[in-house]
Amino acid sequence: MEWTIQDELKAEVRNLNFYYDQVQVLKNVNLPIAKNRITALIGPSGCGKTTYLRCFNRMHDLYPNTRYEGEIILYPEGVNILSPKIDPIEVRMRIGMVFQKPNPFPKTIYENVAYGLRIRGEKRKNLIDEKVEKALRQAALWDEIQGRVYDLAFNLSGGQQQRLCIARALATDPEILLFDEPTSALDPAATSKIEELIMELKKEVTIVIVTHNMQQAARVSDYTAFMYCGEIIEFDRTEKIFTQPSKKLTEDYITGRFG
Amino acid sequence: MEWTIQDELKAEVRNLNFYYDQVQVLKNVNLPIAKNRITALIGPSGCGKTTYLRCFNRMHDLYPNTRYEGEIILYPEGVNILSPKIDPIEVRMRIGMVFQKPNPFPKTIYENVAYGLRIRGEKRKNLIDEKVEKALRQAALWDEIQGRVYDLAFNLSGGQQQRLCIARALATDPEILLFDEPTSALDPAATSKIEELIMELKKEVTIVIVTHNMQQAARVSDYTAFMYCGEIIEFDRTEKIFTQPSKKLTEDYITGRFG
Amino acid sequence: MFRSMNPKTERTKIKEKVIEGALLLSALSSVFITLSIVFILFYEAIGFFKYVSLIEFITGTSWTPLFAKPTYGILPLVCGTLLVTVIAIIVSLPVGLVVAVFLSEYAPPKVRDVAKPILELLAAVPTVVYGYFALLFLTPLLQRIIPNLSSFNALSPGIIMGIMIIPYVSSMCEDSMRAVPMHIREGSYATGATKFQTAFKVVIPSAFSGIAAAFLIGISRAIGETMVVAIAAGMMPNLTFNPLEPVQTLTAYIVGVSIGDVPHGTLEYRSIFAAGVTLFVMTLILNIVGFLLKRRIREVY
Amino acid sequence: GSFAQEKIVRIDGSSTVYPITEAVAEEFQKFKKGSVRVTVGISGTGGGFKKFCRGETDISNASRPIVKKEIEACKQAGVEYIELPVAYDGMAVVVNPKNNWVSYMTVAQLKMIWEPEAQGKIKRWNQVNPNWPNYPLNLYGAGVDSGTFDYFTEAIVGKARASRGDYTASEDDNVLVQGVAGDPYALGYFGYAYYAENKDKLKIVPIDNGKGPVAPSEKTIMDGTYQPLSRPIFIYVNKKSAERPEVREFVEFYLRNASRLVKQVKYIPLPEKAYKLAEERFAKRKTGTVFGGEPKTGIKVEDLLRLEERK
Amino acid sequence: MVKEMDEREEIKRIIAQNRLRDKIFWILGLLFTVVGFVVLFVLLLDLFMDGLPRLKWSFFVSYPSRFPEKAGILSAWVGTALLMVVTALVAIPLGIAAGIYLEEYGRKNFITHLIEINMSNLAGVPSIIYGLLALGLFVYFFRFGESILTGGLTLGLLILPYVVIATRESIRSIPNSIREASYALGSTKWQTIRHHVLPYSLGGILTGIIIGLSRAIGETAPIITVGALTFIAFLPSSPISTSFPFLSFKWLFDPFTAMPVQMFNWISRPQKEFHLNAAACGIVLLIMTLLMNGLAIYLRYRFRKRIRW
Ligand SMILES: Nc1ncnc2c1ncn2[C@@H]1O[C@H](COP(=O)(O)OP(=O)(O)OP(=O)(O)O)[C@@H](O)[C@H]1O
Ligand SMILES: Nc1ncnc2c1ncn2[C@@H]1O[C@H](COP(=O)(O)OP(=O)(O)OP(=O)(O)O)[C@@H](O)[C@H]1O
Ligand SMILES: [Mg+2]
Ligand SMILES: [Mg+2]
Repeated sequence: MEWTIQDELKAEVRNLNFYYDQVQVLKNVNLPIAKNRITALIGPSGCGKTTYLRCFNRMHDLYPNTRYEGEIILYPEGVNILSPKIDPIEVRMRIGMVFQKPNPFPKTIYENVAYGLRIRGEKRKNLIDEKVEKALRQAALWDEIQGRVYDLAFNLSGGQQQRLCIARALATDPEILLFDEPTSALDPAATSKIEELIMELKKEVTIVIVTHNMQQAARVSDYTAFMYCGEIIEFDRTEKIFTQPSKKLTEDYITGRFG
Repeated sequence: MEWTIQDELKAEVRNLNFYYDQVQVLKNVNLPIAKNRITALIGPSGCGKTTYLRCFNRMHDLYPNTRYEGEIILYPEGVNILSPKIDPIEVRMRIGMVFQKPNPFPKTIYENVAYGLRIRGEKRKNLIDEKVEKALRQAALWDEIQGRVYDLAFNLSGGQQQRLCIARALATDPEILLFDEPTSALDPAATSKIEELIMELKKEVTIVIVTHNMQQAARVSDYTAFMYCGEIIEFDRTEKIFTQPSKKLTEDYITGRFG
Repeated sequence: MFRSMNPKTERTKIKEKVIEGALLLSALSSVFITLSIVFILFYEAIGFFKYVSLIEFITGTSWTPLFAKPTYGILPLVCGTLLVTVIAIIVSLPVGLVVAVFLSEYAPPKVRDVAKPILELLAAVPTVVYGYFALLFLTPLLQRIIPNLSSFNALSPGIIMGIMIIPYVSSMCEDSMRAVPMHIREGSYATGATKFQTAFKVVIPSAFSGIAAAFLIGISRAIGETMVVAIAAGMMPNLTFNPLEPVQTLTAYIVGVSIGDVPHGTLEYRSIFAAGVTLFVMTLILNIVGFLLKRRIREVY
Repeated sequence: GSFAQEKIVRIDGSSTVYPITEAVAEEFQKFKKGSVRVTVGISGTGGGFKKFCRGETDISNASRPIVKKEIEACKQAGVEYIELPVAYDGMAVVVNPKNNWVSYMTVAQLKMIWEPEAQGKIKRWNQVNPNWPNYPLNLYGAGVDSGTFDYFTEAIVGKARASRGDYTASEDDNVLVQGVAGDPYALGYFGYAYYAENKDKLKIVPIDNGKGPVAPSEKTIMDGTYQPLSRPIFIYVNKKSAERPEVREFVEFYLRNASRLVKQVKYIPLPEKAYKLAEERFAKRKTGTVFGGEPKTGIKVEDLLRLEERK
Repeated sequence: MVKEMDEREEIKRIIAQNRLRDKIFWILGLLFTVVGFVVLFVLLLDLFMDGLPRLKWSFFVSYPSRFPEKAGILSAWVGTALLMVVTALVAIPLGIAAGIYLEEYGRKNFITHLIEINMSNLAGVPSIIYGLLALGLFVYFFRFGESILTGGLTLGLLILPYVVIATRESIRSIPNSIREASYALGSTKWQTIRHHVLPYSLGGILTGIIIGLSRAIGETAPIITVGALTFIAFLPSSPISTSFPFLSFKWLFDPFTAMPVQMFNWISRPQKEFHLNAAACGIVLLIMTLLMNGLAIYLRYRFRKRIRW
């Protein structure tokens, strides 16, 4: 099935299949990703959400015995980022990711945020300083940790660590930001902080977020895709999905009848 | 609060408090256990169900920094099995337990079932043979594994392993059998088999079962206790609890409004 | 009364206690061993220090305890030990670390699964065999490159010892690098880092205490290694940092004296214990720091 | 081989005497078809005597006569001993074959190199003789428990055990041969036999004791012209042990076959007459030393025989 | 747009640079690994080329001799074998018992903590220090002399930490649920250990023991310190006697030599022919230790495969 949207496209997934070894986990997925919008992906555990998200920055390349089929077209150039000809490192430089569990490096807060810049060969101290501050501000962390940027990142709370990871991803000005259940390890207060943040960020970045929390999807996203057993069952504007889903399966899932 | 029942008592919990280190997990628990009946314990995750069950066979003695207060009276003698004067080994010889995850020994099926007898000093081969067969029959496993009793227990399926663990506990003729979420690791088919078995067993043994599956509690038990934050909120005959709970909290939990 | 199902309960209880006691004694045996090591070393060493001032021992620059005019400065031996150790470290640490990074981050799992057991096998080669290599293989080889190298020198055993330690270092570094959870690496890859950048900027810092522990334990092995130096370094207490000269290490001195007879109770007998104490203290410090570091990795993840 | 009986002869002591005793032990065990076990250790003459005087060994190999201190120790422990000369040995001063500047050395030069005062000072060849090149001087010498060390220091420096300490020292002459053979700047000394065994790897240094340079050889050692670095070597037998048949047989076997085996391992045998005298001495269980417990150098064969006969 | 293009190009350049470093390191790593193995291979080859011609039957059944071609390792390997018997008898029961205590009984208190630190330190104490301990304790204090007993005890203590650590690791891998299952049936602590903990961890313990013994076989320094460096051309007394009780322990107090000591002895001689003997002895030693370690690695692999909790 193909889905269409009004908004300008930032990326487009076309006939994506994905295999771990022999097991097909994604089945012929098609999905448009709207520019500067938040696209949420919901679905029961194990349906393939994480797998799907990790295709966007070629994370699966790190592991042997994984195989992609199909295309993910990145605009404005319109290149297929899954093509073996495309360097996965370049893809990852353009598409940032925030993981389910906060995973800061065992370094200072400053070094965590500066990391992306450093591996891009950036050496100018003042430019790095600037960008680090900006990213920390964007991630709504600056005020909280002010003056402690040379503390170890491990000393932050879980929610702060997650925001640090967001700042780390932001510092390199990614075009798309992928979030894989970014709040599942956090308490409600930290969660709402990050949700606000994500909504704020869409002004500048295109966002894809995976969540198993329907309320969250309803709260933050513009578009929602419902995935089941590796297939996209339904995709639409978020209001539409949550008020009048067109499929029985979607409705059952949203009303909590299974999952 | 104290609860009374009509049936003959097999055990009675009186003012039971339990502490891990400094943390009190069970708070002034009172509960009668009816002889040859099934008593179910339900409650949200972390409320203390497992902790409570493990008091019955002094499992907490195995770990340092745990502390009991109060009494569990075992009838007909009327001794307090929590008393330090009572040898926990004797308690365990009389009160069997089946765990959440099947945990057979890496020995043959036969040796698994015979183990309890062996540590009781039983040497007569034919008597052991007899009891092993009887226990396996009671656990509805005999027909399935017939002729394979000298196979390794690890080769059984999950449900069969769990029944093997039940047979292992049965072989020593316990007076009370404790079940800690015995079906949570199993698929629906295996689950219903074990539920049947439990109902069958109550003819001979008194049963206490912990579950987080309310349907299961409703299906199998005669009495149900609802536990919340280490306290027994409500205790009554199962029909009563599930049809007209007297507490708002119980009702909310049963109807799935939280937990 | 509580019905007793097992009439043997009392006896069982006593048996349990006896067994526990026996096991405790066994566990304490390690403490006894340490205590006897410490006691014997220090007892004899104190006997030694009755005749020799501690100041002379620590600051003296000449070690000739058995001559008509004896001198008791441990420095030449310590210096020899350090010299050989430094050479071994220069060889083993970088190579060990690079091999570990390669195996843990680059090599395909299959290569790693083969290379790891081989590394473990190599770590098991008896040190006297390495001594053979040092004296009869490497020294003649080196003499072709450095013509006036004497047949006993610090360089050759140092290099061989370095090679000998590589398997330990790389195997232990690899273990601690693999203990770094994958999601930390993914965080780095997701920002566009290469394997090289991920390995050196993220994995190695994360595994730092494990790697440091591996290094320390490697160094402590080098300091305590005996046969290679006894065979190939010469037996000359020599206060030098020139790797081409023969030296004597603490261990080699002990062995050298032991090859002859060590008449009980003489100053000569005690001098090997004084050397032993020095050696023991040096390795003990390294080992304790290594142990603490190793425990820290366990706590982090 | 099958598991042997409990008859055992324990020997320890000088590495200089070791090759002879080892050869005898090997032949003896073959001769006895393994019914007697012989252990031979290398502790140096001094170390050997320490054990011997504690009664831990039956026979002690010695490359010099027993000295006062050791006599005392034996007396206190009630150990009586029979002194038996077994061979003649010279001490070889050697350099690496690549060394082309040394043609001989004087005793004074050796003393200058080896005396304790030289430690850390005399470190280059041209310090000993300005005509020699400015190369490092690497020294190899006997370990302090060896009789060779005692004898060499006595003969060269003039005081037993007075020596510099910064040289490669080993109780095991084999190690020293290896050292000198592999080091172009080496100067070393050890038992003549070890030189004779390894002539191709070493260059001998003739010694000038005022009468012109003399190199050690079978002849010069025998006739006493190689001075002061030649001497007789001994075994000492515990008198009580000699009661045991296996020890008695071993010693008799030793003396009977000494002349052949000594030659085989490149030492210089005593004249037949001396072995006869020694056999008699042993038969009579004559205890004590003929040397009075004082370190002595320059003992010649004739002196030895004379001493033997006098006793 | 143009600016964006520039940025793209810039990024490509940086990536290329990063990739280059990555490649260089990859090559370096491969090189080091390969070179490491090659160097060791060359060393071993050298040893084999030197020693292989000497490895004839007679080499194993001859005593040491002053004639290199006649010399053999009979007394050395018998000595090593007997040493290992004593070592095993010391280290195995003591090590397993200590491991069990620390894992199963030891409450987390000061004493166990002390034992733990101590154990890992002992594993790092240089072997020569054990030699000194043996010299002071066994040779002179207990007056066992320079005997097989002394040597075996020394090596036993030396490998004790290895056995303990292996035992503990192996025991630790048994899930608590198995212990609980046993206790729930009414087992005592010792029954739980006897019937479950020990049998299920046997594979790992065995691995540790073999690795420990293979280390002991190659240890030279402590054995030299207690005085094994002598010319020994005979075998210790027989452990079997013809009269009652048919077992004799006299061999425990016999002097001995061992394989690595014999090798050391031959290395120290200047003659090339003895070096060939040393190489041959080294090959035998090497093959013994490698076989044992290979066996241990194999066992570990197999036990891991068989019991999956
Ligand atoms: N590395 C892997 N190898 C093989 N199969 C895998 C692997 N990772 C995931 N799978 C399988 O792929 C399917 C999809 O997994 P995925 O992690 O994408 O699900 P998900 O929707 O993110 O679930 P959750 O909500 O639990 O995170 C699952 O059936 C899972 O078992
Ligand atoms: N070993 C322990 N040490 C300290 N606290 C513990 C320990 N085990 C459990 N607890 C705490 O005691 C409380 C009760 O735990 P318990 O396992 O009895 O809950 P439960 O009702 O069985 O939950 P679930 O349904 O998840 O199994 C929890 O808050 C838990 O965190
Ligand atoms: Mg997921
Ligand atoms: Mg529970």
